[in-house]
Amino acid sequence: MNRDLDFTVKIGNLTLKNPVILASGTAGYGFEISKFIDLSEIGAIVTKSISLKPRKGNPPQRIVETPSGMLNSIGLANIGLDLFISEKIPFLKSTGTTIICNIAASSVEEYKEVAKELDSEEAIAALEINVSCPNVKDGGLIFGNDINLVRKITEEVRCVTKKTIIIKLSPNVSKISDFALAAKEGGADAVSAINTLVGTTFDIWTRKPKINMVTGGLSGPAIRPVALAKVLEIRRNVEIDIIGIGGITEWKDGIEFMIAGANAFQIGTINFVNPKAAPEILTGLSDYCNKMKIKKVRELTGSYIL
Amino acid sequence: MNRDLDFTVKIGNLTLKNPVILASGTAGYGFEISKFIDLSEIGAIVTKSISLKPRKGNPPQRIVETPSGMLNSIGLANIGLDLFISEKIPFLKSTGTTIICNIAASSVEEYKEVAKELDSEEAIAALEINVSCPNVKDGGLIFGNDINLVRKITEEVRCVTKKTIIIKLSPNVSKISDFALAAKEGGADAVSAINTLVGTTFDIWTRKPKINMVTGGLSGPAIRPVALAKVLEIRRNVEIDIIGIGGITEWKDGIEFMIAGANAFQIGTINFVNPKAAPEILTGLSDYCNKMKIKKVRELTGSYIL
Amino acid sequence: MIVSNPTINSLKKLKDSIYLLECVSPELAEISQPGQFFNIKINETLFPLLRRPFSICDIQGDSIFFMFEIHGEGTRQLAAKEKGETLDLIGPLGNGFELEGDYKTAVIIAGGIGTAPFPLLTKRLKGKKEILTFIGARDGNSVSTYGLENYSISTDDGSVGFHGTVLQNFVNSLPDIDKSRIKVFACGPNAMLRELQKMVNHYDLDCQISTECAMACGFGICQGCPVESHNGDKYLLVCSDGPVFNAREIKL
Amino acid sequence: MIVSNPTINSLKKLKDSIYLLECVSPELAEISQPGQFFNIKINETLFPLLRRPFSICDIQGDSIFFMFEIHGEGTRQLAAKEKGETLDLIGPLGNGFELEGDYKTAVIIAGGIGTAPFPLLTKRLKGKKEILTFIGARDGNSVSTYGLENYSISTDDGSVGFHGTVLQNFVNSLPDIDKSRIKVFACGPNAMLRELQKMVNHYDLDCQISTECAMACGFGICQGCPVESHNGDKYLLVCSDGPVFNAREIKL
Ligand SMILES: Cc1cc2nc3c(=O)[nH]c(=O)nc-3n(C[C@H](O)[C@H](O)[C@H](O)COP(=O)(O)OP(=O)(O)OC[C@H]3O[C@@H](n4cnc5c(N)ncnc54)[C@H](O)[C@@H]3O)c2cc1C
Ligand SMILES: Cc1cc2nc3c(=O)[nH]c(=O)nc-3n(C[C@H](O)[C@H](O)[C@H](O)COP(=O)(O)OP(=O)(O)OC[C@H]3O[C@@H](n4cnc5c(N)ncnc54)[C@H](O)[C@@H]3O)c2cc1C
Ligand SMILES: Cc1cc2nc3c(=O)[nH]c(=O)nc-3n(C[C@H](O)[C@H](O)[C@H](O)COP(=O)(O)O)c2cc1C
Ligand SMILES: Cc1cc2nc3c(=O)[nH]c(=O)nc-3n(C[C@H](O)[C@H](O)[C@H](O)COP(=O)(O)O)c2cc1C
Ligand code: FES
Ligand code: FES
Repeated sequence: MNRDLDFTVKIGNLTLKNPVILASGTAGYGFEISKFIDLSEIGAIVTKSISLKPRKGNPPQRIVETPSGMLNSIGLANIGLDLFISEKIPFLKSTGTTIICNIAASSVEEYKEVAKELDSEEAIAALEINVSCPNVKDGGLIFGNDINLVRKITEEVRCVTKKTIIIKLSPNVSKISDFALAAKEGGADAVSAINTLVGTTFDIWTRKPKINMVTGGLSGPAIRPVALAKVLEIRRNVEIDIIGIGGITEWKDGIEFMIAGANAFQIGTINFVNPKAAPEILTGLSDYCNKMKIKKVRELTGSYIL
Repeated sequence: MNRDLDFTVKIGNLTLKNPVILASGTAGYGFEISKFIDLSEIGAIVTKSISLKPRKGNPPQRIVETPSGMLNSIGLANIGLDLFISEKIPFLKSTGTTIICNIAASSVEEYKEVAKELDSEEAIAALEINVSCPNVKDGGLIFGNDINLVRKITEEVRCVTKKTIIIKLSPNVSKISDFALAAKEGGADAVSAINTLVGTTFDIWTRKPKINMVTGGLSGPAIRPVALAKVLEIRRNVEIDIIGIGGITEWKDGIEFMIAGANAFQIGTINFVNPKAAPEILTGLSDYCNKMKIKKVRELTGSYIL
Repeated sequence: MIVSNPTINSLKKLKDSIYLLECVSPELAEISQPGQFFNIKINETLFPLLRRPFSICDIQGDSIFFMFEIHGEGTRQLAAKEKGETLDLIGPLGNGFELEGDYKTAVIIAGGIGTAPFPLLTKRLKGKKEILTFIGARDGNSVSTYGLENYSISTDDGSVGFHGTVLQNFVNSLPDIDKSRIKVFACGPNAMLRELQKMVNHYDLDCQISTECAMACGFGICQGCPVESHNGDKYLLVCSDGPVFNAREIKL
Repeated sequence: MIVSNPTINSLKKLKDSIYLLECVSPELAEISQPGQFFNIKINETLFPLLRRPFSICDIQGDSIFFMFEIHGEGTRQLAAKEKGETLDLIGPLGNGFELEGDYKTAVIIAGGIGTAPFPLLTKRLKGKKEILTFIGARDGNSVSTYGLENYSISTDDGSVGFHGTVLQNFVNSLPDIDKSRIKVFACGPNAMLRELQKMVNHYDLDCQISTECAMACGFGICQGCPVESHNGDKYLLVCSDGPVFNAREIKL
């Protein structure tokens, strides 16, 4: 690793050690993946979505592989706010990593309540508001596809916290930059793009969907070109910090997102396949910057030449 | 092949020999691919999009491979209506296949004019109206993302032709079934879903997009789960015939689309890789129906069990 | 639970589409327990994308063995590996079989490729407990007896052994067995395990089952592998709470 | 233009990352012309999805040869093939070099892996025309002289032969050549061909160039491989109008 290289990036007022972040729902609450990597070395970890009350999640089958991707319908299974605070934060804190807490909710009120509660948790550096989960009946996509609700949720959350607010956007819309703008107007510091695409697949012998909930969220390399186009669209239309997500598997992909406009990026599905992906990406990023004589990683953001 | 099996399917009033159709832009005007397969044996061929005047298309680079997919930005390069009629229809007719002519245009007027002209071409069985091409500056996505325009275009085309009208929908919208409904209200017999997803990719060494026009359309197996979810959404919300498209590579995939709600399906990208895919899919479909004791292929349509 | 890249030492075809893969890793051979599994990356490319879970089948000296049946693309590619290539493994993962207990006879019930975890189990119990094994398969070509002892075979088509399911074969033998002195270890398709759960209640048996389900990570971060707890109040994870459960613990 | 599945007979490493692949097909050997190409499906899976185009390099009896350089995933996998495996080919595709003409000396200019089509060209011209070959490469490790004759080598780093580009080497030799009695055949990176086009105009040369560009189908149905016509009024297709063009015909 290149010691002279300035790896830091900024999301709103929050400075991250480097741009490599573990995506929500793909690193649990940090414990299991910490057996593979040193969490203090990466930019941040985003927790599995937390809701006010515990959620059992959807019945199996929850996941299925697709060409260069996977569908999931976990259904925001999580232990709920109280247990998260009492049981999970202490461990996360002990790792010395930057903690971003992802919040999911079924109502504007719930978003607000969870955010308010977390505001007093010093260990948490930022809130990522998931308005875009395709895998729950209440909330989720309904919020993510309604521009006024996205603005409203952001405003309400803004009222109760001074922490950095990141709105995680749905790609299942015609014009994602309009939603980024709504988030900005609502007071968000950044948006993260993208959450999963709605998809399905059927077993032709039983004629049943392979995912119990019929549709699931598509992630993985298959969606990378779509995610990159969404990041680029936001960058070209709205002045807001962007965290790029979608199908990153190696350092080259992360750099591509930064060039397309991302200030930082999250890695999701690849954690399941290669739990050491994050540090490997960091090394690759460092080598690339060396080769390209880049002194500050953040110079890459939006450095595309069209 | 099973001779007792009834392969026919209906799209509006049009009866197709079988549900396997070559997708627009992936089989040219039939000539080159006819060296590999007997066009009279497949359900239909959809021509490359035809516009009133010839279009030169976009500058290179027009295509790039992505994980389990490809981006293209051909830009509707085509020989224009007049040459199509004088030079291409005669050959297509001679093959004995069912011809569906795909129309692209930059204005409602142009759609109408081309449709009117083609109405008198007996050899053409149906018109597929491309309101969803992501690769041109004028028209294309702008139409495909505006529900009122989709309805309007359908109405105008309906006025000038009695032929079967198929509206080819964009997947780059929040709720594709609303667009299918607009097409139906406008007088369409069917919709085809989906056209390509907007995507991009950058060269990290030059920081330039790999596609000259910056973004392109994502096709291939990568998008199949998304396409299936769109077909299912339309089937569950609108009573209209559906042609499923997106990432079909083998017989199983085609059947999956029919189970999800498609009356027929188109194969695109796979023609580039395996130009014999269409007849191979037919054989697989026949074997499957035998095994499952299905007497009529069209029974598969929407036969999902949720 | 580590990532390791042991070298393949042999790959044998045992039956029609059943293979035995040997790779060398003193560390893994040292720590792996019967019923645990490894999540294997089939190749270095993105296709297939996800790892594939396989039970630890056997250990001999420094070698660990996997037994697998060709199912789809992943197992097809695995069967084409060659000696000298390396494997990409995460594991050992999950909780294996609980071997301790006050029982005299270990009754092994294996349906189909469900035989995979039992060679190592047999090895570990040998000399300590009596072993009685029931192997069930579609037909004679799918019966693998590798590493098993004192077995009774059944096939669906009757081509070899008892004509019927492995559970019918087991139930037929029950009168000759002292039910209070046995512990059942079972692995096979979920349909079979569900049937077995009923018998466990009916005959009041002590029984451990190794379950199967689609997995992404294999180590507890994706929540992709839920199985309902017995009373339905929560989901357990097959990869980290299992894959071996007490038969009464879960609702399949 | 057919789909065929010839068997691989040999695969040799010629240089650092340059390979020569031989497969057996009497039919293809019979009909393939220098400058034409085949579109190769690397394996049966969806990864990589698209075929990869490779020039026909040589023909010996019933065997046809491809010469390729490792570039990305596709060529990496191709280099791992083994004797006895089959290839999945579409071709021969495109228009090859026009060998006829009133010239005395064929001047071959090959940059990098651009040497690939010239062994067969050399074979076909041998005895009929004089041959003068210019080979350019990054360094000595990337110089392939397979199947070439009467050549002069240049390298960018000067490690072998002339220190400079293949075009500089060619221009330096021009005074010794009767420009009116030569025909130039060139293949290499587009940047090199663009340079060469300028020389063609400047020295008024008869020149054919084999061009490269991303392709999907390779046989004219995807329109993915355009190259602008000289006056810019339309696009030609590299796969079916080319890949060999008269140097004056196109704008690179
Ligand atoms: C804990 C555990 C231990 C296992 N041990 C063995 C073993 O020792 N020997 C053996 O032959 N098989 C074993 N299996 C099943 C094995 O993982 C699947 O057969 C294999 O993943 C199929 O992959 P494929 O690419 O060949 O098939 P595909 O059908 O192409 O796989 C597609 C997807 O479905 C999943 N999948 C398919 N079948 C199964 C299945 N039966 N169970 C779970 N996921 C499945 C795959 O992992 C993959 O994600 C085990 C499964 C689990 C969960
Ligand atoms: C008509 C023609 C003839 C060719 N003949 C030869 C030959 O004889 N020997 C040889 O070594 N190479 C030849 N090439 C280039 C060869 O096709 C590429 O090197 C190869 O496709 C790279 O594939 P990859 O998977 O290894 O690389 P990747 O970079 O992983 O490929 C990704 C994509 O880019 C395309 N691509 C990458 N590089 C090129 C390139 N230089 N030209 C065109 N497409 C590219 C690939 O086809 C693929 O779609 C030829 C190209 C063309 C168009
Ligand atoms: C199994 C799984 C669970 C996920 N759970 C959540 C979640 O709880 N909250 C959330 O905001 N995103 C969730 N995501 C979405 C990811 O954070 C990410 O946006 C998406 O997977 C795209 O990135 P990738 O292609 O790198 O996986 C989940 C994704 C997967 C695959
Ligand atoms: C190279 C290429 C060119 C295309 N051109 C057209 C076109 O002219 N008109 C159109 O309606 N769709 C066009 N399409 C979209 C396809 O018809 C199809 O909707 C899409 O590729 C998804 O199917 P697939 O995944 O099977 O390729 C094109 C697709 C490709 C890959
Ligand atoms: S497989 Fe990921 S949690 Fe079990
Ligand atoms: S590569 Fe498809 S038209 Fe040339």
